[in-house]
Parts: sequence; C-alpha cells; structure tokens
Amino acid sequence: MLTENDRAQLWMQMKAHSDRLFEEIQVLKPDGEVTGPVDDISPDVMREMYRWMVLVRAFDRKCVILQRQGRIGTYAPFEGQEAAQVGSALALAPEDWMFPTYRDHAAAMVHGQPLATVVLYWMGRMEGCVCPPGKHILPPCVPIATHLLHAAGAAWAAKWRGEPMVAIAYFGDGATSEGDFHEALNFAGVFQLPVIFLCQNNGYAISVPFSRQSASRTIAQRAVAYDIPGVRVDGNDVFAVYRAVRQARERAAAGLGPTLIEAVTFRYGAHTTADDPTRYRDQQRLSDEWRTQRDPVTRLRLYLERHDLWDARQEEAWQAEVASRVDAAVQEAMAAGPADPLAMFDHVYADEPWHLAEQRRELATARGGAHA
Amino acid sequence: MLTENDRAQLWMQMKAHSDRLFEEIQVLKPDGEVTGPVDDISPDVMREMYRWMVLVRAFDRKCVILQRQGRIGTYAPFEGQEAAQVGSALALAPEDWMFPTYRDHAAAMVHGQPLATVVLYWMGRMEGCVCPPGKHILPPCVPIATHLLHAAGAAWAAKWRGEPMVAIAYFGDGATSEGDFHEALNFAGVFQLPVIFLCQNNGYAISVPFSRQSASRTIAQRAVAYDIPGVRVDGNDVFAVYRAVRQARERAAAGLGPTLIEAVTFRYGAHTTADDPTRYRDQQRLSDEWRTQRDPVTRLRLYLERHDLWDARQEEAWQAEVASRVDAAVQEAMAAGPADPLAMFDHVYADEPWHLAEQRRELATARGGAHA
Amino acid sequence: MSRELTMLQAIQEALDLKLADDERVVLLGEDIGVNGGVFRATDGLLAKYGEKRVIDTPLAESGIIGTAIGMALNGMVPVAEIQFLAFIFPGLEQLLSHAARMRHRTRGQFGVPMVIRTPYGAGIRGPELHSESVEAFFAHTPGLKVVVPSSPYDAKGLLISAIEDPDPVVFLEPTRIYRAFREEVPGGLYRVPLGQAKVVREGEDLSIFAWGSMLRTALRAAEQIEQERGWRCEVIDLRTLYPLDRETIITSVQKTGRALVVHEAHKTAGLGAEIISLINDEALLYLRAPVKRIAGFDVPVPMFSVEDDYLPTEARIRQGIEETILF
Amino acid sequence: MSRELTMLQAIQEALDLKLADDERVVLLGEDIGVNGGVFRATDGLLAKYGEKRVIDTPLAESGIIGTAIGMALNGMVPVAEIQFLAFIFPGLEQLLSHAARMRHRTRGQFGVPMVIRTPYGAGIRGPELHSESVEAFFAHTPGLKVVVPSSPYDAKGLLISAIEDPDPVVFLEPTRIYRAFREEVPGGLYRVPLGQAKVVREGEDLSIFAWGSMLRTALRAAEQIEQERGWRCEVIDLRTLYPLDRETIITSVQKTGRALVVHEAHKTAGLGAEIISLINDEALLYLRAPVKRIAGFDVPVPMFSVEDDYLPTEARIRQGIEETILF
Ligand SMILES: Cc1ncc(C[n+]2csc(CCOP(=O)(O)OP(=O)(O)O)c2C)c(N)n1
Ligand SMILES: Cc1ncc(C[n+]2csc(CCOP(=O)(O)OP(=O)(O)O)c2C)c(N)n1
Ligand SMILES: [Mg+2]
Ligand SMILES: [Mg+2]
Repeated sequence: MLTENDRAQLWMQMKAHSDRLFEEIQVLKPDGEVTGPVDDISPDVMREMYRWMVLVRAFDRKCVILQRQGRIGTYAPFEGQEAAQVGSALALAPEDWMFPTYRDHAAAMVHGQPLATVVLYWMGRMEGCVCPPGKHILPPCVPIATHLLHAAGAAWAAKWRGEPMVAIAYFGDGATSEGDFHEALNFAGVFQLPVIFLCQNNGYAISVPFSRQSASRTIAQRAVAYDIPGVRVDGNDVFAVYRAVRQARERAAAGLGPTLIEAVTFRYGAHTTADDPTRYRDQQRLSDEWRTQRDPVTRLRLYLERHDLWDARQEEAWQAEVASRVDAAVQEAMAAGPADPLAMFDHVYADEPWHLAEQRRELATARGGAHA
Repeated sequence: MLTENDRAQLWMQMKAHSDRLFEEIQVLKPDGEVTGPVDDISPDVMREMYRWMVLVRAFDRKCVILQRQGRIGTYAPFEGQEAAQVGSALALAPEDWMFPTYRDHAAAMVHGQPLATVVLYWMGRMEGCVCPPGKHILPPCVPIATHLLHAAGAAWAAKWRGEPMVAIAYFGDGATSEGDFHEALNFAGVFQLPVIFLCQNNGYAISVPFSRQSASRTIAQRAVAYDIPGVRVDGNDVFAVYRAVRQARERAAAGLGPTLIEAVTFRYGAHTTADDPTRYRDQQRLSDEWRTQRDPVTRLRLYLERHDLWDARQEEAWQAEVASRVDAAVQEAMAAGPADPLAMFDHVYADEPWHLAEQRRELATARGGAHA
Repeated sequence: MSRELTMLQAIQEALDLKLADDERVVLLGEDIGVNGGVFRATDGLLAKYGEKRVIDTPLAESGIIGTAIGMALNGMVPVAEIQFLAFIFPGLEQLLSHAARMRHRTRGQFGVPMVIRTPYGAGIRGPELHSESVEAFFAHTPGLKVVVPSSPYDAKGLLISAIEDPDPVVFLEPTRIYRAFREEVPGGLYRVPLGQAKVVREGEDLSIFAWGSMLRTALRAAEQIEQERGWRCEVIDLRTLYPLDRETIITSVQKTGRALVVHEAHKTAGLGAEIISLINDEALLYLRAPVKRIAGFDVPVPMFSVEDDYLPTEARIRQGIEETILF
Repeated sequence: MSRELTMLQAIQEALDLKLADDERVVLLGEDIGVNGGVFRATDGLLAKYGEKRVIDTPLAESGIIGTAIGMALNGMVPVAEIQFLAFIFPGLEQLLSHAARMRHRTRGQFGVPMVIRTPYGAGIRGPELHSESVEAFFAHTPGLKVVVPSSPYDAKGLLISAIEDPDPVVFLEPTRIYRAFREEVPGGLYRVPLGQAKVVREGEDLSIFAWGSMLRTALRAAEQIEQERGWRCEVIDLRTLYPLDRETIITSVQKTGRALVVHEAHKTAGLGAEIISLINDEALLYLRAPVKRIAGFDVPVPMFSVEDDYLPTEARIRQGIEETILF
C-alpha cells in the first residue's frame, strides 16, 4: 500500500514521463535539417509532399480572395496547417475513408477531391459535397466532433468485413471538448477499431486558446483515458506527421486498433473570413512568428534543395502549374451555371414522397410565376 | 528526441506507474484489520458509519420486498454498495450539494433525505423528489451522467460567491462512457471547480461488464485526460471512501479544484427489480463471493468489535431501532393518501399559463365525470 | 406457419429473420446482447448470430447513433436500439444533423440505411423519463421516416420494411402493448409498407386517428360509443407518422365530416396539429365540427402514480366524440 | 435617452443592463468573451464585467447548458449563448430532460431561471447547419418558454423579461435581421411581457401570423397586396411561441375570417400546424377558407446558393393571400 507521500511522488514521476512521452516529435526542423535518418520516405514522396503543399496554399489564398470579391461565401482558410493535412493524407491508401471538417479541404484534395468541387462547396453549392465515384471522402463536417463517430463506424464496418481500409477523422483542438470526442475514442478503444483520430491543434477554437479549452497540457495524453496509443507531433513537420499517420495506419490495418495523433500547428489567418483574429490574439506577431520560424512549406523546400531534390527551375515550373490548376478549378466551378433550386427536393429520400412532389411543384410554379 | 524504442519503454514505464498510482487504496481490510493508523476517524464517526450502513441495508431490503408485494414500483437496490455511499456522504458538510442517481438513496438519506421521501419516490409519487428545506439534495438523476454537469455548475456558483460549499455527483461505471462525463470533467478542470466526481464502479452497467464499457483498466486514470487528481479506492472500505472524499472536499473547498474518485464495489442484487442478473453473470457465485469476502458492513463490524467500539447489546438495540425506523418510514409513505392527479399541472411554470389552467379544468371535469 | 405472438415476439422475429436474410444487418445497443435487451426484444440473438452481429455497446447514445451512421456509410445496415425514447436525446444531434441530412447533402452519393428502434410511451409504471412520446420531433425532420406499430402483425411487417428501407427510420415501439395481447403472425419474411395508414374499423359518423398504444384505447371508445349511442366511428391507425398517409386521412374525413385525433404526446405542437392542418388544407368544407384533439397534457410526463391521468382515457375520448358529434 | 439601434445592439444593451442590474446574472458560451460573440452580441461586456461574469467556455454545448442548469440551481441567473441554433442539438438532453422538468419534478423547490440565446434562421448565406429553425421542438416541451423578437425594441424588452423570468427561456434571435434595420430603442431597462403577441398592422380581410425575420417579409407582402388589390391584411407578430397568445390569434381570425401563417421552419409539424389547430378549436365557424401555411419546404435546409428559394418569399405569401381570399 502506498503512503500519501509515495503517491504524490508517483504522480510527479508519471507527469514527468507523460511530458516526455507526449512531447512534440520532430523530424524535419524549421531550418530544413532532419533530426535523424529519413530513408523511410522516398524522394518521390517528399517531392509530392512539397508539390501538394504549394498547391493547396495557393488554392487557399485564392479562396480568401474569391470570398473578398464576393464570389464565394464565408471561407475557412487553413494556411499554416499544410503539413498536417498533406502529410497525413499522403500516408493513406486510396480506399481509406476520410472524414474532414470545414478546414480540411487540403487533406481532402490530396485524397482525391477535385479542386473545383471544393470551390463549389464554398459557393454554397450542394454539388460541392460529392466526391469522385469510388472515393470515400465525406463532405466537410460542420457540427464539431460528430464525425469522429462516423469514422469509428466506418472503420468498424471495414473491420467487420475483414477489409484493410482504415478511416481517418480530422478535427481541431476545440473538438476535443465535445462529448462525441470522448464517445468516439471510447468506442474505438473497446472495439479496437481501425481508425485514426488526427487532431490539428492549432491553438485556438475560434477565439478560445487551448489553455482555456482544457486543463490538460496536451491532447495526446487523453489517449491514456482509453488505454490507446497517443502521440504528439510537430504538425508543421510534414515528415513527422506522415510517419505518425503511416504508423497508425499500419497498426490499424493490422488489427491493433485506433491511434490518437495530435499535430501541433497554427493557422496563420482568421478562423473564417467572417472572423477578425486581432480581437483575440496578437495576430501580427504570432502569425509572423510562425511564418518565419516554423513554416511547413519553407522547411521542406530547404530540405529538398539541400539534398538536390528540388531546384529553382522546378519551383518555377511548379508555381506556374499551380497557378493554372487553381485558375482552372475556379473557372470550372464558376462555370457551373446557376444553382437549380428544385434540386433541393432531390435526395431527401431515396424515393420522393407525395408531399415533396407537391412542394416541388409549388416552388416550380412560384418560380415560373416570378419569371413570367 | 526519443527513439521509437525509448518511447515504447517510456510507455511501459508510465503504464506501470499508472497501475500503481491507480491501484485500489484500502484502509479497512475485509477481515476487519486496518492497513495503517486511522486516528483521523473518530470512534463516533465510525459508529455513525456503521449505524448508517445497517440502516440503509435494512431499508434497501425492505424496498425490494415492497416491490415484490406490488406496493412500490420498479426499485433499484444498492445492497453491497453501502460503504461507498455512506462513507462519501458522511464526509460532506451539511450545506454541500448532492447530485445522486437512482441507486444513491443511501447517500441521500445520510445527507438528510427522509426515508419516507425515498419510499414515496419509488411509489411513483412526485413528493418523493423534494428534499427538506435548506438542504441541497437533488432528486435521483435518471438520464445517465447528465447530472455531473449540474454538480459542476452548482460548484461554480458556490465558487463564484466565495462560499465554501462543494458539490458531489454520484454515478456508475457505465456513466463514464457518456459524453457528459467528459464535458463535466473538462469544465471542472478548466475552471477548477469545487466538485467531487464519485464513481461507484460496481463492475456492471446493467448487463455490460466494465471490461466492455471501456478499454481503460481503471476509471481513475481518466483524470489524466484533464490533468486533475484521480484516485481509486476499495469502495467496500468505508474508511478509504470517507478519507478520499474528505480529502477531495478539502481540496475543493480550498480552491484546488475537482477530484475524480473511483470506488470499486459490487451490487449484490439485480440492476433493478425488473432485471434478472442471472442472464448476464454468474450471479450466485459472484454475489456470494462479494458477500462473504468483501462485505462492507461485516468488515466494519469486525473492526468495531475488535476495538470495543460496538458490542452485541448495541447491535441488538440498533437492529430494533432500524426495524422500527424503516417500518415507520414505509407507513408514513403509504399513509400519504392517493396521489392528486391535478397536481401534475402545478409547477410546470412559476405562473400557470392559460392552456394549463384550461387543461387542469378539463381533467378535473373528466375525473368528476368518471366518479359521478 | 402462423402463431399467436406478442408484439415483442413479433419484433424479435423480424430482427431474427433479417439477421439471417442479410449479412449487412447488425444490431447494436445497450444490453441487447447477453441480456437480450431490457424488454427482451433481442432475446437469443447473440447466441444465434454472435458478437459481430449483435453488439453490446458502451453506454453512450450519441456513440450508438454516430457509429451506426458510419457503419451505414460503409455498407452495413445497422439496427440500433435506444433503451427508452428519452435516452435518444443525447444522440439527437447525430440523428438531426447527420442521419437525416446525409443523402440530401451528398446528392444521393451516401445514404444511411439504418433503423433506430426504441420503446416509447407511458402506461407501464416506468421510472421518470421512461414514458416520453416525442414523435413530433422526428416528424419535423425531413430525411427521417417515423413508424409506430400498434399490433404484433404490423410490428413485424413494418420493422422488416424499415430495415429494408434505404433511409433512416425511427421505429417507435409502444411499451404498453409490448406484451398486452397476442395476434396471429405469419412465420416468414413479409412486409407492411411504410407510408400507409390502415382503416381498422369502418364508420360513417366520425374519423378517429390514432397510433401505437392509443389505437386500442380509441377502438374501445369507438365500440362503446356505438353501443351507447349508435354512432359509428371510423378508426384509422396511421402506422407511419412521417411521411403521413394524407389520402387515407382525407378520404375518411370527407366521408364522415368529423374527426378526432388521439395521441399520448403533449397536445401543443404534437402531431395532432399536423393532422388537423392536413384536414384544414384538404377537407375544410367537409367539416361539420372542429377536429378534436385528445392528447397528453402539456406537462412533463408525470411520475407513474398519476400517469393514467396524463394519458388519454376512453372516457376522455368518448367525451370528445360526443362533443364533436353534438357540436 | 433613446437611440436608433440594430437588433444586435439592442440585445447587447439588454445584456449589459441586466449584468449591471443583477449580480446573479452571468453570461456563458463559446467565444462570447474577448471575441464578443461571433455576431458581437456580447461585445465589450468582458472588458466591463470581467471573467467571472462573462465566461468563455470550452467547446461543448451540453456542457454549457448543463453547467448553466447547475448554476441556476445554486442561485445564479445564467444567460447562455449557443453559437447557432443547430449547435444546441448536442445540448438538447440537458434542455429537455432537465431544464424543462426541474421545477415540475421538485414541486417548485428548485427552479432553473436561465436563458438560452441563439441566433437562428436562414438568409445570411451561412454555411451548412447555420440556418435551421426548429422552434417547434421547444414549443412541444412543457416547462420551456420560447421567444422570438422581430425588432430591436422588442428584442431588448423581451430579453430583459426572459432574463427576469423564473423559468428557462429559449430566446431565438433571427440572424437575418440582426443588423438589417435600426429602430428607436429607449436607453434604460424596460420589459416587453412574454406571452403576448402584437398586432403590427391592422386589417379586416385576412390575418397573417408571423415571427422573427418572416415578420417583415409578411408585412411587405401585406402592403403590396393592399396596393395591388385593396385587401387589408392584419399582421400579427407572435413574439412568444410558447405559450402562444391564443386570445390575440383568435380575436383576429374572428374578425377577418381568414388566416395565413408564415414561418421559415419546415412546414410539416411546424408551429403553423399548432396555430391552425388553435383556430380550428376556437374559430372554425368563422373561417371562410382554409388557413394557409407558407413555410420552409420539408427538405433539409439547403446550402446557401438556394436558401432564398427555401425561405418563404413575398411572392409565395402574396400567392397564399390570393388563394385564401379568392377561395
Ligand atoms: C457543435 C458545434 N458547436 C459550435 C460550432 C461553431 N464552431 C465552428 S468552428 C468552431 C471552433 C472549432 O475549433 P477547433 O476544433 O479548434 O478547430 P479549428 O477551427 O481551429 O480548425 C466553433 C465553435 C459548431 N460548428 N458545431
Ligand atoms: C442516457 C441514458 N441511457 C440509458 C439509460 C438506461 N439505463 C439506466 S441505468 C443504466 C446502467 C447504468 O450503469 P452504471 O452507470 O454502471 O450505474 P449502475 O446502474 O451500475 O449503478 C442504463 C443503461 C439511462 N437511464 N439514461
Ligand atoms: Mg483549433
Ligand atoms: Mg455500474
């Protein structure tokens, strides 16, 4: 039996262990150096990482502009979080199920969502919720943390049929306060589901800093509550994220159950284009700091250049390619023609019941009348 | 930076620490011996513990009989869990707020709820939800885990006004799977609320064993997720429970925030009188085992007798007293007269709106007509 | 093969047959496995189909409904049990924000074929929050279907249809008649179509609309009033509450010119109001008297010592019939 | 002192005044502190009253409503903000199973004086699930009161009444008119009583019932139709949706003999049905035509590119008026 003193000491020791265990894993440092060998990541993959990060960043900036021009609606930018999203998505298999939030379209695009579809989503178009046939990319989840359960359920079905596909849920630090976060991790633990819970801890839930979101120092340590593995990585380090997700994926596919990954990162911009971050944080200083000292794109470029995997010519060519792809996507989305209001009656049910048929006619008449 | 190997080792070490940290604390052993000095608990308090445990056990058995006789409705017995409830309730101050479930009327009675009121509750009488004036005992909470938030909120108000009262929420092992459990512990951690979360882990949520409720070995370890203290005690050891709650109360009142306490125990009987435990566990063997090897009442009696704090004469007198108090309570409840159906219209709002006044008249007429 | 079964047995049989018939079907919920459900609706199914098909979950309703959605997305047909209707509340977000909206927002790409079964209603001396009837919430949620059986035969046939339906169905099982009576129930798979009400008793003088446990109360009132007064009431079991079978409702009211709705849910903003509105829309000119609602009162469902007074009674229904016919 | 304020400013002022007036009042919610709320309804209040009175909570709605209940039990008057109405769903259990039932089950011993404020409704090009209107759920829950302002003056007076009310009030704030127009608003504390509708425009030919952002749409339709056809429609702002002000509703319909309800919530089982039912109960014989519902369609509120077609429009209301008057 422990004395009170023993217990106090044990508690301190455990905290110390936990602090080390849940310290931020870093592979690629901000200066482009690596902390250890990285031969498990091929040069091709590294270049792919870089290309994607450049592409999604350009896409993101474009969308912010489109919103200012009134050509799309409120938009949630992810700039600063490219490594977490690109690195994680590249570690997946094509058939894996992805459950993103409103801020995770970088991950979605890497996993196969066409850029134009993403633009349509932010134009308030229902077409923006559809992914290419055969893909398993759910539309952005708006109610916080609810989709962690969907990922658990989809993983369950895969496990049930003995298929090696896994599911990944993306969510933020704020999401960890919702009851559904807890229920999802608990279900995944009990049934050892092949699911990856990827938290991008960008330090803020809109205006609320993580210190006020939870008394716990890290999110990774919450894994202890479910006796599942938890790991904390530098979320601006695409190698670290890629590795952590790859490992979690291997564990999951091997029947070893779920993993909670905390990727520590920062959004450079506003929560959404409707948000003003200067109200709640020293926006200029913080975003400058992260941009200059911890940027995910810069550090990978430094690494690639240093190892002769990328050069100025390639950069130039890729920037041009990116610009044209982004423009093409925007054009495609804008060319979609006016939204069809009557489509709101489609797909409420697999078969249309009488009252919807009637309301469809009612709207058709009203619109006909309006035009007449 | 840790290697993979370091991490694996650290993880094992942390598990080992956590196992020790969250091992069951025992003070009073089943054979009536103590594991260390107990001078912090006065003989008077010990006798009070014993008297209460005997009383509530008699009360509980009586209610099971009343249910069989059809004199009360479905009833949730707590036999086996007396130490957890009596020990915790005796560690409270009279003004503390208590949020019990349907199985915690032992705690409620110790905290001041009249026995007759508890009988009325199980008779399906709304009068059974009311506590004595000035007391802060909420009626049993039926929806699992929801009241943990109420306790957090009541504690918040106390803290806000600088009053030393604390709040305690009682709940079971199954309750730890609900989202509200998580949200309550998180709020309590963030705002350092003076609240005690007392989980009676009786190993089952109706038919579901704890091993299937969660992948985590203990409930106490969930405190790690919120960086709040967690402690696991032998829930059949009234001294251990009393001490843990007293300490948690002192911490809370001193502004040091919440505590999660897991009291490991067992219900001897069915989940409720509508439940048949033989369907899901080796009921006879298990309940015999707990009764003969870990009974909370027996071990305290052994201790008291061994230390000349209790004798056969006192036992006899108390048993007689208990019988008469329980009978008196039952008689009082049964004498309450028929329930007044029109009272269902009272207290929907502080002031009765027109439609309820009308519906009240409607029912009065219907009943008048039925009688005429 | 056709035997006399209770509603519970009929439900158990429907689950059994669909588990055997379609390997995508799984059951999940609290205490549905070794315990066979608190009402025994899943009795014996764990032993027969194993832990992969009949899953005891942790105690978390959002977890149950949320993972069921995920399963349904990925090719399963989950049938979730919520222990009592009020305990669906912690899972309402999953139901309202996701289950009901998934097909619509993904333009038909991802449907969530799933059933949520739950005992509901008062009248069994249950503890607090074991007696609610909030079907109106679901009937106000496009994308959901809402079904309530009132007999063993219908319970089985409707549940089979619900499980086979490509959309999420909330299947409300009136506890009060779970075991109240038996009825001939054929042995194999058969379907009672969703969306169709049933004329249970024909009549010319007044139309009574009811469902679930209230159907029998309404029927008895109709029989008594015929004996006492000679008035013949038509009694219609709505069976599917969303979408409603307007045609059957309107046809009956056009015939009788008078109507009464019985439900045990609170009167205000209950489903009775929608039925009155359908009649207002389509048959106002046929009405010879206001449509009457005999419903649960607008008070929290009280504890069981007075629940019989909360619930619509034959006496109140007869009184309503008299007032309507003598209007 | 009386200034022209938007509804948001009027709400902010009501909160400010009650914080100053009653130290039991606290505000809690997501981003309401330093950020002043996503719509700025609590702008400046943290700076003025400090962290103890204006509390940024973790992101957990059940947590917000549940702790608010606990605070209210222990002597506080919490005013919780839910960021958008659909995000109340994870907290519905707390609202339905506890807030609404506490006074009743404890026989008046423990009340929970609290207000839940939340922006609601469509029309601001919001993302998915930022545009719902499920007021009917709350109006089907005895123990709750439901209030919807349609103007700055009323918003302030109703919110002050709601905060002073001893029972839990769901206070729904139509985002579409948060900043749409200004109105004279007196400076100090004043009350608009709960439970009372307001005749906003008098008329003899038809009664229009509306609330929230639909009120102005209805008013414009009424004005146009008067110009075009000379028909004079009475327009009534219900303001409190539960309990309803039956007297004002019935008095108007008895006068006009025709009625139309406008709401942006889904038509089926929406509050319009209850209003039709009240009219059916009390004024059927006065009706010269079926009561018309112009409501949101029975589809999940669609994404914003077509939300204007989901919402009732002046054109649809005018059409409804014509059909009703020419019936
Ligand atoms: C249930 C629910 N509550 C509130 C909101 C409003 N909301 C949208 S995003 C957000 C903050 C989320 O923070 P976090 O989880 O850290 O993700 P981030 O936005 O930083 O990526 C809030 C409160 C919501 N969408 N759903
Ligand atoms: C939200 C909710 N879901 C389900 C139930 C039904 N139910 C009542 S007690 C119980 C088991 C609770 O187990 P536990 O928390 O371990 O407490 P114990 O009964 O063992 O004391 C269940 C599932 C409920 N009351 N509330
Ligand atoms: Mg964040
Ligand atoms: Mg238990």
